[in-house]
Amino acid sequence: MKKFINTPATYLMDSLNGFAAAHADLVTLHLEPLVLTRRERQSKVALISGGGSGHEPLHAGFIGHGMLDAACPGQVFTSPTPDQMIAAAELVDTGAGVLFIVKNYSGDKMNFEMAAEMLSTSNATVIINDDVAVENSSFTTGRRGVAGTVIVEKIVGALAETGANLEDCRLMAEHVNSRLASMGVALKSCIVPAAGTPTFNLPDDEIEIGVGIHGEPGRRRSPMASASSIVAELLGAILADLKPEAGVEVLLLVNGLGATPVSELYLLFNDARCQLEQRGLRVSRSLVGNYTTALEMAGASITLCLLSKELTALWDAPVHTAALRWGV
Amino acid sequence: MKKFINTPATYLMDSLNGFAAAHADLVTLHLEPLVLTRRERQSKVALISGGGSGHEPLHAGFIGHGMLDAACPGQVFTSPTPDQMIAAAELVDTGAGVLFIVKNYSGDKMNFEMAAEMLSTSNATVIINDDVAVENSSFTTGRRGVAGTVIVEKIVGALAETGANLEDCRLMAEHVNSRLASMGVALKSCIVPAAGTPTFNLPDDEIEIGVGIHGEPGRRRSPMASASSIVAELLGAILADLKPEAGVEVLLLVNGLGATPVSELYLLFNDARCQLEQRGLRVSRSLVGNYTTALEMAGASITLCLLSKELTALWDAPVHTAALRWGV
Amino acid sequence: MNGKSVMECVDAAHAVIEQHRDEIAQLDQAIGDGDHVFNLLRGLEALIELRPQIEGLEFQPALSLSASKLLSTIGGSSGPLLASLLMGMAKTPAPELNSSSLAAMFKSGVAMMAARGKAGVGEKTMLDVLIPVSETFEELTSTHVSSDQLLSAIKTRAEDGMLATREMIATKGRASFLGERAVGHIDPGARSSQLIITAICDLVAGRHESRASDALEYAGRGA
Amino acid sequence: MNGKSVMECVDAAHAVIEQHRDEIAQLDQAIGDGDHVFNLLRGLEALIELRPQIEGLEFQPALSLSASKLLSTIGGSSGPLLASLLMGMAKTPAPELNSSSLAAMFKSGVAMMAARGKAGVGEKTMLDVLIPVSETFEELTSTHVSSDQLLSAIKTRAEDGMLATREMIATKGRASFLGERAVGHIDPGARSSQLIITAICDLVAGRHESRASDALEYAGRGA
Ligand SMILES: Nc1ncnc2c1ncn2[C@@H]1O[C@H](COP(=O)(O)OP(=O)(O)O)[C@@H](O)[C@H]1O
Ligand SMILES: Nc1ncnc2c1ncn2[C@@H]1O[C@H](COP(=O)(O)OP(=O)(O)O)[C@@H](O)[C@H]1O
Ligand SMILES: [Mg+2]
Ligand SMILES: [Mg+2]
Ligand SMILES: [Mg+2]
Ligand SMILES: [Mg+2]
Repeated sequence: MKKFINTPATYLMDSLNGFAAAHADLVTLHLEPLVLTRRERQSKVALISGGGSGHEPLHAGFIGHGMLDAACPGQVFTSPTPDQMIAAAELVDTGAGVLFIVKNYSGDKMNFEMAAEMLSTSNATVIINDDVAVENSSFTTGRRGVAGTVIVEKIVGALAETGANLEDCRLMAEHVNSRLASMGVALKSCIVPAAGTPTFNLPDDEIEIGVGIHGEPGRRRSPMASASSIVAELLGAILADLKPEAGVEVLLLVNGLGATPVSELYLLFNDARCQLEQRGLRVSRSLVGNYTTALEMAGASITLCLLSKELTALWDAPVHTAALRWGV
Repeated sequence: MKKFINTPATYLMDSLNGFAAAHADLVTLHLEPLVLTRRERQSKVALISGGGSGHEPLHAGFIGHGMLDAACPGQVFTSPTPDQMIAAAELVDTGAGVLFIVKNYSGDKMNFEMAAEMLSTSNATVIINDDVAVENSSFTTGRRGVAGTVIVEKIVGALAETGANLEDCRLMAEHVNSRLASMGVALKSCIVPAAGTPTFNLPDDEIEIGVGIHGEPGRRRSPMASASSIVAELLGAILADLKPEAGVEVLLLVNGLGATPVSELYLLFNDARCQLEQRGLRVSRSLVGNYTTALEMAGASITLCLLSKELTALWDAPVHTAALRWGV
Repeated sequence: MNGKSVMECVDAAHAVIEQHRDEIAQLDQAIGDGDHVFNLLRGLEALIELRPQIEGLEFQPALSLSASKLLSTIGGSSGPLLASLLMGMAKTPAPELNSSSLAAMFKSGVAMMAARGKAGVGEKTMLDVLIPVSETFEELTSTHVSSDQLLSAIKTRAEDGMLATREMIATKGRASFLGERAVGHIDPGARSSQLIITAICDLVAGRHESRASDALEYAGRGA
Repeated sequence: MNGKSVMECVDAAHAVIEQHRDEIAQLDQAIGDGDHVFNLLRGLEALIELRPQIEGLEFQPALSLSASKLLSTIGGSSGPLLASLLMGMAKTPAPELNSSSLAAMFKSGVAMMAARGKAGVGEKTMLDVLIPVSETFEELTSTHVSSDQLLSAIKTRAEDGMLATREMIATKGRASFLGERAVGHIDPGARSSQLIITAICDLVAGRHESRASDALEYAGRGA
């Protein structure tokens, strides 16, 4: 296991200490329980997210004006605990209530659920499940929450800054989630520091289509293919789910899983954009980079969000966080 | 070779087309010769950089307000050609002259030199050589130019926006270069698409200390070590070169080489910051991320820049590019 | 039975999970995200650090303190689930401690876990071990079997439940994302639960002979 | 001699570089950045695409057009260096074309390259082949050796020059960053120059028998 690491046990805190020091103007790091909060407190609905670590910059990198008010980092790929969420809520609630933004994993859901039950202040929860690699079904856990979470955090974050109330923020989060679809592909597994061995083994000429952000197996193994045919497969699944009308404007997010350089992400973006325009969709907003990673996994995911005038305006609104910044 | 790629021959243009489409508000892509220019033209000294591709976001990702006016991308790891630089100069010169910012490689220097000789408009060139892995000597090519280039482009870009003249911009670039030192380390080689095989082979338990951004061998192979001892070795070389006085303020850049996730970069930042403060230096500005990469090489570099009031103010000045943005 | 008994169980659980560390890690790498064994060890080690406090308490308060500690230490799916199990046991009215009140406690603990996980038998989770075990425990304490017979019946049900997860499609937890691809793999939570149940049975039986089968016995994919 | 002769040399160079593609790639991977062979091929292929225009020109204008095309196609170190070589040849006054005016052209081409590279013999570059070759060319054309003797002397000097780079420390180019670590490796530019010189000599000699030694002959590190 070649990583920049001191020991697996100190990995998380060493990294978070670095993050908090590098962005001391934006975030404050609290210990016991572990919570990162936004430095400038503002009277509005507070947005709190959290989940297992290893997906950086998600979520702490999105704390700041126009996005999150707090993030609760768990151990690597392990949901954080209810005491973290309760502490976060108590630290950032200004009386307008808190919205928990939770990715759809059993562990995340149960821990946030217990926190919500124990909280005395007003709160609501939205579950993000944008990963179309997994079939949805009312009998199962359903789809995973992946990179689309960033889009929910950005858009609802912008709405919260306008003074919208908790229920409106929750409804907007549900609305964005319903217009989101993502799918990923891995070229190389990641290694969980505590485990020390790759989560899966991928031969030199195979890729995992539909991989999860924890290295969960996807839809299928497939031989290595050209960027444009990989993009075609991902977009095929995404569009089959979203069924957008022709002419609709979309936000296209090409997200790196950790070990893929931006030059390759831009190449994927190019293929995705061309294929979408060929199908009569307009890529009117875009984001390309490493936003929801899986440690040092090589690979990428594509996310589409169907836009509307309102969503576009909220996407364009100023944001000032460690990992996403514009207009301010 | 597992990359998101269609063919090695189309790699560069596919990626640049994606970049230009994703950032159409900032840059314009010109073909034959290949040049990217800043969309908003402004009357000031024009800053032009360029070099082999494969180091994204360097340089095209730094085109925009407060940084570059044009970038000339070469083939992967191959200097661009003089006609690109001449076209770039003609496209962005507003009469105040152009400053070429060139990393210290034979190929880059010779091509920029020939362009400068052929140009009729007023121009100057600065050579960046911040890599302390290589010994400097007047008999050789000297040190390589690496991630410190980003800092030169940012600071001189800010100065140019103030209306400073060509000679002042050139002198500032020299000044920043003289206060910069960098050193990198690789955990895994990159693969040049045309070659299809790793540039070097690193056993599973060894790292290359002092690696170049094209996979050039460094100072030595060394067994895999803890993050803090790797940082200690890099900082040791950097500080031996810069010999800063105690109490001085520094800008600390922890740069990823392409396949290292930001969580590890923040971990390195944490170790570097602690070690610097222990030596009585103050890390007053910082930058952590993938800014000068080497395709999908796993690894990182550390750059220090000795600050002054003036340099800090120029660093803090607004910048709006694809890869670096603040204050606007 | 008191806080000391709780810590004896914790020690037994810790030992058996340590012993099967690689096997459990591999099971969760195959159909989950690989953290299950580290989650368990982190939780159990936190309880071991709390030994003085836990040992100073009566049985149910000791379970209650352990539940809170696990809840704030483990995270993931196992955190809330195991905390619910212990919390449910701690909350069950039990004027005196005997095997039938223990069986009742265990039953409502498992019910609380099932409510938290919104899951039942057949969904390829730890409940495929714990629900059958709680049923056997309750059934046999009301009949007149010997303690040895009870313990060995529990161990058999636990092992059967664990092995049964191999052929299941998961509908809850991370393995549910895999659909058919999870078939052929034993659920990591079912395996860890079975190991802990077995270790506690052995502890109770005073039979401390090591029953460690090959630590990687169930990690092989498929067969 | 005219544009057609230039294209014959280009074709010969292209063939020999293609044939030694992997070897040259490996030499530049060892002490450079691995692109040298692709740079050469890109340049030579651009000239081949220009065939109609080049073949329509006289000798020196054909060299001059080739130089500009290489300059705007190759990049890297080899682009300006090879363009300077051809540009220097194109600019040398030559009222008539014969072997001594060719030798003079070549000499000033190499001088222009050396000026561009600020390098001379012994710095582990292509000049370690080209400078000795230009000296031999000039010396022997002023004496009365046969054309065969001249060509074989040139090929020998080229090979000696190329082999000599193996033991050198580089002071110019990318390999200079390596210090002692470059020793034991042949310079990729020296190897490609020697291959091209040799191919052109063979072309001139009308001896088209393949002299391809094992394509990886010189790629092995060290020995
Ligand atoms: N909804 C649920 N109900 C019951 N058990 C569950 C549920 N979800 C997960 N599990 C159990 O949790 C185990 C995984 O635990 P762990 O790896 O610690 O958490 P995570 O899945 O969050 O990484 C699974 O093997 C399964 O036995
Ligand atoms: N300053 C120089 N003078 C002469 N030849 C040089 C010089 N720098 C580099 N070279 C030659 O160029 C070759 C490398 O060419 P190439 O790989 O195309 O360019 P780059 O080094 O820019 O990647 C070296 O092997 C060497 O022979
Ligand atoms: Mg987990
Ligand atoms: Mg090169
Ligand atoms: Mg798990
Ligand atoms: Mg080269």
